[in-house]
Amino acid sequence: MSGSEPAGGGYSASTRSDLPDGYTAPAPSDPASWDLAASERMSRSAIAGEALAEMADGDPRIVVLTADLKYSNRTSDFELRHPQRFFNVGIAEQHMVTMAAGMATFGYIPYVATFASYASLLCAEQLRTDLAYPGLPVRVLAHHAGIALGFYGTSHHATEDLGLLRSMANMTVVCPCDAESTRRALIDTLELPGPLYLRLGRGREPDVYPAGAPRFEVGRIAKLREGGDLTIVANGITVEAALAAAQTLADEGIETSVLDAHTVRPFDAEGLCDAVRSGGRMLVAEEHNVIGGVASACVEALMQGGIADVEIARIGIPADEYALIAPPTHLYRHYGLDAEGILSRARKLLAE
Amino acid sequence: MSGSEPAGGGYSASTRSDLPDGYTAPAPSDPASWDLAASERMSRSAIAGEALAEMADGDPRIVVLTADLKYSNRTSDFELRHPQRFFNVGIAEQHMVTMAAGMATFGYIPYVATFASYASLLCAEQLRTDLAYPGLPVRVLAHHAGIALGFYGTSHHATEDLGLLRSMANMTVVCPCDAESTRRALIDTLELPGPLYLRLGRGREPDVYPAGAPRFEVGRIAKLREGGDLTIVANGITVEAALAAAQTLADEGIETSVLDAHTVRPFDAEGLCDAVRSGGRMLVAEEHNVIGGVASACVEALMQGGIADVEIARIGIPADEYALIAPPTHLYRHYGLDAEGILSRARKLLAE
Amino acid sequence: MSGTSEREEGFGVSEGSDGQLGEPAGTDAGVAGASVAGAGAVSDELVAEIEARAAMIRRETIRLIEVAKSGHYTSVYSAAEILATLYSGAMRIAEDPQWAERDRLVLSKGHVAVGVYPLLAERGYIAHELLDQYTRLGNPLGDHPDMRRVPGIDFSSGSLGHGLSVGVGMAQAARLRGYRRTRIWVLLGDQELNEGQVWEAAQAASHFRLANLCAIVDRNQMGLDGDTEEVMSVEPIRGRFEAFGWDVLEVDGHDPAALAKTLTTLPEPGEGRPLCVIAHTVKGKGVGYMELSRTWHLGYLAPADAARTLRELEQA
Amino acid sequence: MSGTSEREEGFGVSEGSDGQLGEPAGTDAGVAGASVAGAGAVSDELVAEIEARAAMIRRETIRLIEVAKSGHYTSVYSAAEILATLYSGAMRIAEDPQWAERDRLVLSKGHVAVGVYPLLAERGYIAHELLDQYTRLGNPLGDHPDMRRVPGIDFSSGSLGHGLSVGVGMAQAARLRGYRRTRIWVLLGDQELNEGQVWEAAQAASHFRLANLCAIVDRNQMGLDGDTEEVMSVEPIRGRFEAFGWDVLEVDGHDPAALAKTLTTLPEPGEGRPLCVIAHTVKGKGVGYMELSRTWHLGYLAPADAARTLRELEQA
Ligand SMILES: Cc1ncc(C[n+]2csc(CCOP(=O)(O)OP(=O)(O)O)c2C)c(N)n1
Ligand SMILES: Cc1ncc(C[n+]2csc(CCOP(=O)(O)OP(=O)(O)O)c2C)c(N)n1
Ligand SMILES: [Mg+2]
Ligand SMILES: [Mg+2]
Repeated sequence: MSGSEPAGGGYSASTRSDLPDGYTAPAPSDPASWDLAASERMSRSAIAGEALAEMADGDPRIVVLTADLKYSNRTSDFELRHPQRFFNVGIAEQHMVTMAAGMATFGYIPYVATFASYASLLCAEQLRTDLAYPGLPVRVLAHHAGIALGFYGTSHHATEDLGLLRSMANMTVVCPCDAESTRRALIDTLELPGPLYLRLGRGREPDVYPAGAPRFEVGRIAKLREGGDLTIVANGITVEAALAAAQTLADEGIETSVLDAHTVRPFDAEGLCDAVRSGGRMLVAEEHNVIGGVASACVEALMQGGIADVEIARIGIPADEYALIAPPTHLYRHYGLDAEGILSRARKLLAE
Repeated sequence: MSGSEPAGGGYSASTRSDLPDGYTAPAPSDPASWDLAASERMSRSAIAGEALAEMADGDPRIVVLTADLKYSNRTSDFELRHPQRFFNVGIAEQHMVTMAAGMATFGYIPYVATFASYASLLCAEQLRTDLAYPGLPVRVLAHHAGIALGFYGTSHHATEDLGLLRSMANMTVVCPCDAESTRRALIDTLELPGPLYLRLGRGREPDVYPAGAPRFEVGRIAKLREGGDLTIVANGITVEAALAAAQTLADEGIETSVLDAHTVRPFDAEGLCDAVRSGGRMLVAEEHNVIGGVASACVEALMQGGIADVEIARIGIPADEYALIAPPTHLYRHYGLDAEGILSRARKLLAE
Repeated sequence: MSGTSEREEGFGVSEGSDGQLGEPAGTDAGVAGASVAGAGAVSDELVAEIEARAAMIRRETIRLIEVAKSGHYTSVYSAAEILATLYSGAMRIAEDPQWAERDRLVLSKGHVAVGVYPLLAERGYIAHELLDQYTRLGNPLGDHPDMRRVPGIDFSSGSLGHGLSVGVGMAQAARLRGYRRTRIWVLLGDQELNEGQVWEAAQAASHFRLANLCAIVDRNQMGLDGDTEEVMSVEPIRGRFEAFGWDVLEVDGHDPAALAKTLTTLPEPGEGRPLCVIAHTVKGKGVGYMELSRTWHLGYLAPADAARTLRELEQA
Repeated sequence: MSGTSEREEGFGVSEGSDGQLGEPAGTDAGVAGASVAGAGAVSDELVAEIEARAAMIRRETIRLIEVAKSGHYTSVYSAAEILATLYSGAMRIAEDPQWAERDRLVLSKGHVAVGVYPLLAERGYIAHELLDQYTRLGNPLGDHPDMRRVPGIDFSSGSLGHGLSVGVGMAQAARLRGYRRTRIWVLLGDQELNEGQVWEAAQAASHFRLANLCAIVDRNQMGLDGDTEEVMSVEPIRGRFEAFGWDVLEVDGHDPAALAKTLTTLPEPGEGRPLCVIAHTVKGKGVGYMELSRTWHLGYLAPADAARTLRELEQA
C-alpha cells in the first residue's frame, strides 16, 4: 500500500533530523549545494500539500494523489500527516485522474497533483470525460505551469493548458500567484460541486497577497491597483511583475490599474469591463501561448461587453514558438514576462 | 503484421462480392437494415482513405495508421490498395500518434486516423510534444468531430479540440466541410513541414464545393457568398447550413456574406477583417463549445484588426453544457446548428 | 431521472479517525438482490433465471436498437450471460440504486449499455417507458451510459480504457470508508486491453492489494476491425494480468452455471490480489450470422429482419 | 546547430514498388564506429574504452550541472556504462550524425541527456563549447534533448512513456525503407514502465515482429519518490515484457564486459520478437552518498562539493 509511510526498505537512516524516515544523508558541505530534500524546502509558496493537510484534519473527505512527484509538489507534507489518505500511483498520470474520479463517487474530494504539462495535456481526455462531464469534485493541482520548468524544455512546459480548459464545460480554472492565494483558492473551492484546475507556479513565488487577504476571491478579478492611464491584466507570475511595473510608472506620474485575472474559467467578464474603458489601453501579460489564454478571455469579454476601441497589447509565448532553453527567470526576462518586460511593453503601448 | 490483408482466420467467406476477403455475410433482407460494411458505403464524403490511396500511388512517403477504426474512417480503402503501408495499432491512440512521429523521422508522411475526441483530447500531449514541438509532418485525420457521433454522448464528442489546438504552436488546423474540400486539403498540405489536424465530419456531408473548386484554399477564408447586411462565419457542417439560411434571407431581400473559415490555425485574420465592417453584424456558427473555437478566433482577429462596434452572435455548444443524447441531425437542430437555427439567430441579430 | 451522488450523504456526520470516515460499516439491511446464490452450489432455478434474463437482454437489445436505428448488438450478445449473472445475485445491490455499500459495476466497454438498461428497468431503477425512447432527444439513455442521468449506472463511460482506473478508485474508496463487503466489478472488452491505461490501473490494483476489485474480460475474440489477434494482439491475457500481479480465473462466458459458480462464490472482498475473470465468449452469440462476423460490430436490423432475428433467438 | 531532417533526403528519387522506397538498401560505407566489437569475444581494450568513457560521462555530468545549477546526476550514473557501451561500437553510427541507415537511440528517459551531450561532443557531432553553456539561454542543450537543435539526438524527449512508441515507429520505418541492418535502441527508466503507453508500444512491437528494436531498461531500482516497488511496482519486469511478446535478457548494467558482450553480439535485426535488455544498475552508481538515495534524484553540487565528488570518482 502506498498509503503508509515508506518503511525504509534498505535505505540507511537520515542524518538530517528534519527528513522523514528512509531518507539517506546527502554529503555536501558547500552551503550552495542542495539535494531534492533541500530543494523542497526552497519552494516556500508550494503550500498546497501543507494547506490540504490542515484542511484534512477536520474533513475526512480530502484525499491526495500524486504520480511519483510528491517531493516536487510537496504533497509529501500531506503524506506525513495523513498517510492513509495519500496515494502515489507512480508515473501514471492518466490513471491518477480517473482513479480520483472513482473515489469521488464515494464522497471523497480527491486532489491530484502533477506537473501542469501532464495534468492538462496528458490527461486532457480524462479531465473532460471522467471529471468535467460527470461533474465530479476532483481538484487538479497543476504545478510548475507555463514555462516554470525552464530548461527542462517543452515536454515540461504548459503553455496550452488554458486554451484547452477554457473550452471545457463545467471546468473551473484558477491561477493563484502566491502562497496566500493558493491557500485561499483551496479553501474557497472546497465545496465546489464540479472539478477544479488549480494552475500553480514553481513554488518560488513572492508574496503578493497579505495573509488572510479578503481581496482574493475565486471567480472575481482582483483589482490590486487603480489608475486611469492603462490597465494591466496579469495572472500567476505576472501579477507581482505588473505591480512592480506599475509602481515604476506611478513614479513617473502614469497611473495604472493592475488586475489579477486569476479565475480564468468562468471568466469575470463584468469585473474586466468595469476596469477597462472604451478608448482605453489594456496590456495582458500571461505565462501562456498568446492565443487562447487570458488575453483571449479578455478580448472576448470586452467584445461582449460592448467595450470597443481598446488599444490592446499581449505579452506571452509567441503563437508559433516553443520556449527556448534557459532557467525560468531568464526565460521570463526573455519573453518579457518580468517587471522590466511589462514596463517596456506598457511604455510602447502608452506611446501608440 | 497488420500490414497484410487479413487472411481469413476462421471467418467464412463473404457472400457480398464487394466485401474484402474475410467478411462474413450479413443475413438481413429488409432493405432498411445495414451492417458495418453497408454503413461504410453510406459515408460518401469520408473520402480521405480513398484520396490517400490515390496520392500514395505516386508518393512512397505516405503511410496510414488507425486504431481499430478502419471501417469507421474508411482507411480500409487505403489498406486495400497499399496493405504494406497500412498499420492498425489496435485501440491505442496515443501510441499511434507517437509511432507516427517515429516514422516521420525516416522521411514518411504518416496519416493517423481516429475519432476526433481521441485524436485531440486523448492524444493532446503526444500532439504537442511529439508532433508540434519537433515540427514533424504527421497528419491527424480527426473524424466524427464535434457532436457528429450524436447519441454516443460526450465521450465520443469533440467540442474542445479547437480550443486546445489554437494554443498549440506549429499546429495547422483545417476543417473541410465536404468530400471535395477534404481532398483539396489533403493535397494542399502534402508538403507542409509541420503537423496538421484535419477536423472531419461523419462522412455524410453534402457537397458544398464543386469538384476541382479553386475556392477552397488552405489558409484562406473562402467567401462563398457576398452581401452587406450580415456576415455569417461558418465551419464544417455549418457551411452548408449557412448557405441555405443565406438563400432564404436573400429571398427576403437581406444580403448575407457567408464565409467558410475552414483554416482555424493559422487563422486568416486579414480575410475576416476584409469581410466584416466596423459597425456591422457577424454571426459565427460552429460545432464546438462557444468558448475557444472559431468565434474566439474571429473576435480576436477583429479586435486586432481594429474593427470595432461589430454586433456579434455565436451559435455553438453552450459554455457549460455537454450535448444531449440524440441522433446527430436532431442535435444540430436542437443546438441551432442547422439552416433553421442559423436563420432564426440571424433574424434576431438583424433585429437588434 | 437524475442519479443523486453519494457525495451528499454520510459525510460530516462524525469525524472518525484519520483515514476512516465516521459512518459505521454497513449491514446487509438494504440488500434485496433477486436471488442471492448460496456458496458453492448453483441451483437449477438460478440457472433458469440467468438464462431467462440473458434472453430478455438479447430481445430488448433488438427492440431498443430498432428505436435508435444503429447499435452494438454483438457486443451485448457476448456479454448477455455475464450481465444476467451479475444481476441475478452475484452483485450485492439493493432496492435503492444509491445504497452506499452496494457493489459497483463499471461498464468499461460502455457500448454494452443498451443491454444493461433493460436490467435497470426490470429492477425498477428506471421507468420502462424510458426504454421506448432510447437515444431520442431528451432521453437519458444513450449508446454509452451516463451516471448522472441513469440511476443504477455507477460511472459514465464510452472511452475505452478508463474503466479499470475508475474501479481502482472505487475499490480504494470502499476500503477507506470501511465498506468491507462491497465489491467493485469492471466489465472490459478484450480489444480494449490494448489501451495502456488499463495496465496503469492493473498495476495499481495489485500494488494497492485491492482484492475487492474484480475485472471481467469479455473475451469475445474481436474488436471493431476484426479478430483481436489480427488487429493487435492481446494474448496471453492470463499471462499479462498475472505479470501485473492479478489472480486469474477462466470461465465459459455463455454457461450460466459456470458463471454463477464463479461469480457468486468469490471470497469476501479484502486485501490481496485483485481478480481477473476471463469470460470466453463469442461476439454476437445467439444470432448465427452475427457470430464472429466482421461486419456486425455496429449495425441496424429494420423491422422485418428484427422480427426474423427475434424468432431465431426464441428457437435457440 | 540545427539537425537536418531525413525528410529531405532520398525521397522522390525513384518510385520503388509499393511499400518499399526506391533507395538501395545501405552498405556500411558510412560506418565509423569507435571500435566495432567482433562477435562473441570482448577485448580488454574495449572494456577499458567503455570504462574510460563511463568515467568521462560521470565527470562531465558534474561539470555541466555546475553550469545549470540543477540536474539529474543519479539518473546518468546508473546509465553511464550502458551509454558508454552503446557509443563504443554497439551502435552502428557514422561520422555524419544524419546518415540515413544509422542505428537510432531514443532517450525515453530524456533526463539522461546531460550524460549524452559529452558523448556527442566527443564524436564531433556538436561543438565542445556548447557544453560550457549547458542550459543557458540560447544554448540548444537542455535537461531534455531536442532533436531539432542537437545533431546526434534522434528524437526529442522529456515526457516519460513515449520513447518506446517512437522506437516502434522507427523500427517499422527502417524495415519499410529496407534498412536491414539498422537497429533502434530505446533507453527506458524502470519507474517509467508505469506509463501505460509503454505497454501500448510493447504490444505493437511484438505484434509487428520488430526484431530490429531493442529496449534497454535502466533497472536502477528507483523512480523519483523512492524505491520503485514501494512507489508503484514494476516487477516482474521480465514477466511483463515476456507476456507482451518480447525476448528478455538480463545483464549487470555496470559491467562493461557483460554489457559489451550482450549489446554487440545481438543477432542481425530482422523479423521476430523484439528484445528487452534489463540492465541491473544502481541509481547514483559511483558516488557513495548518492547511491540509492531518496534525496538525490535531483540536486546540485556547488564547486567545493563538486571537486570533492570528482576526487571520489577518480579514486574508484
Ligand atoms: C478510447 C476509445 N477508442 C476507440 C473507441 C471506439 N470503439 C468502440 S467499440 C470498439 C471496439 C471494442 O472492442 P472490444 O473492447 O473487444 O469490445 P467488444 O465490442 O468486442 O465487446 C472501438 C474501437 C472507443 N470507444 N474508445
Ligand atoms: C510523463 C512524465 N511524468 C513525470 C515526469 C517527471 N519525472 C522525471 S524523472 C522521473 C522519475 C523517473 O524514474 P525512472 O523512470 O526510474 O528513471 P531514473 O531517473 O530512475 O533513471 C519523473 C517522475 C516526466 N518526466 N514525464
Ligand atoms: Mg471484443
Ligand atoms: Mg529508475
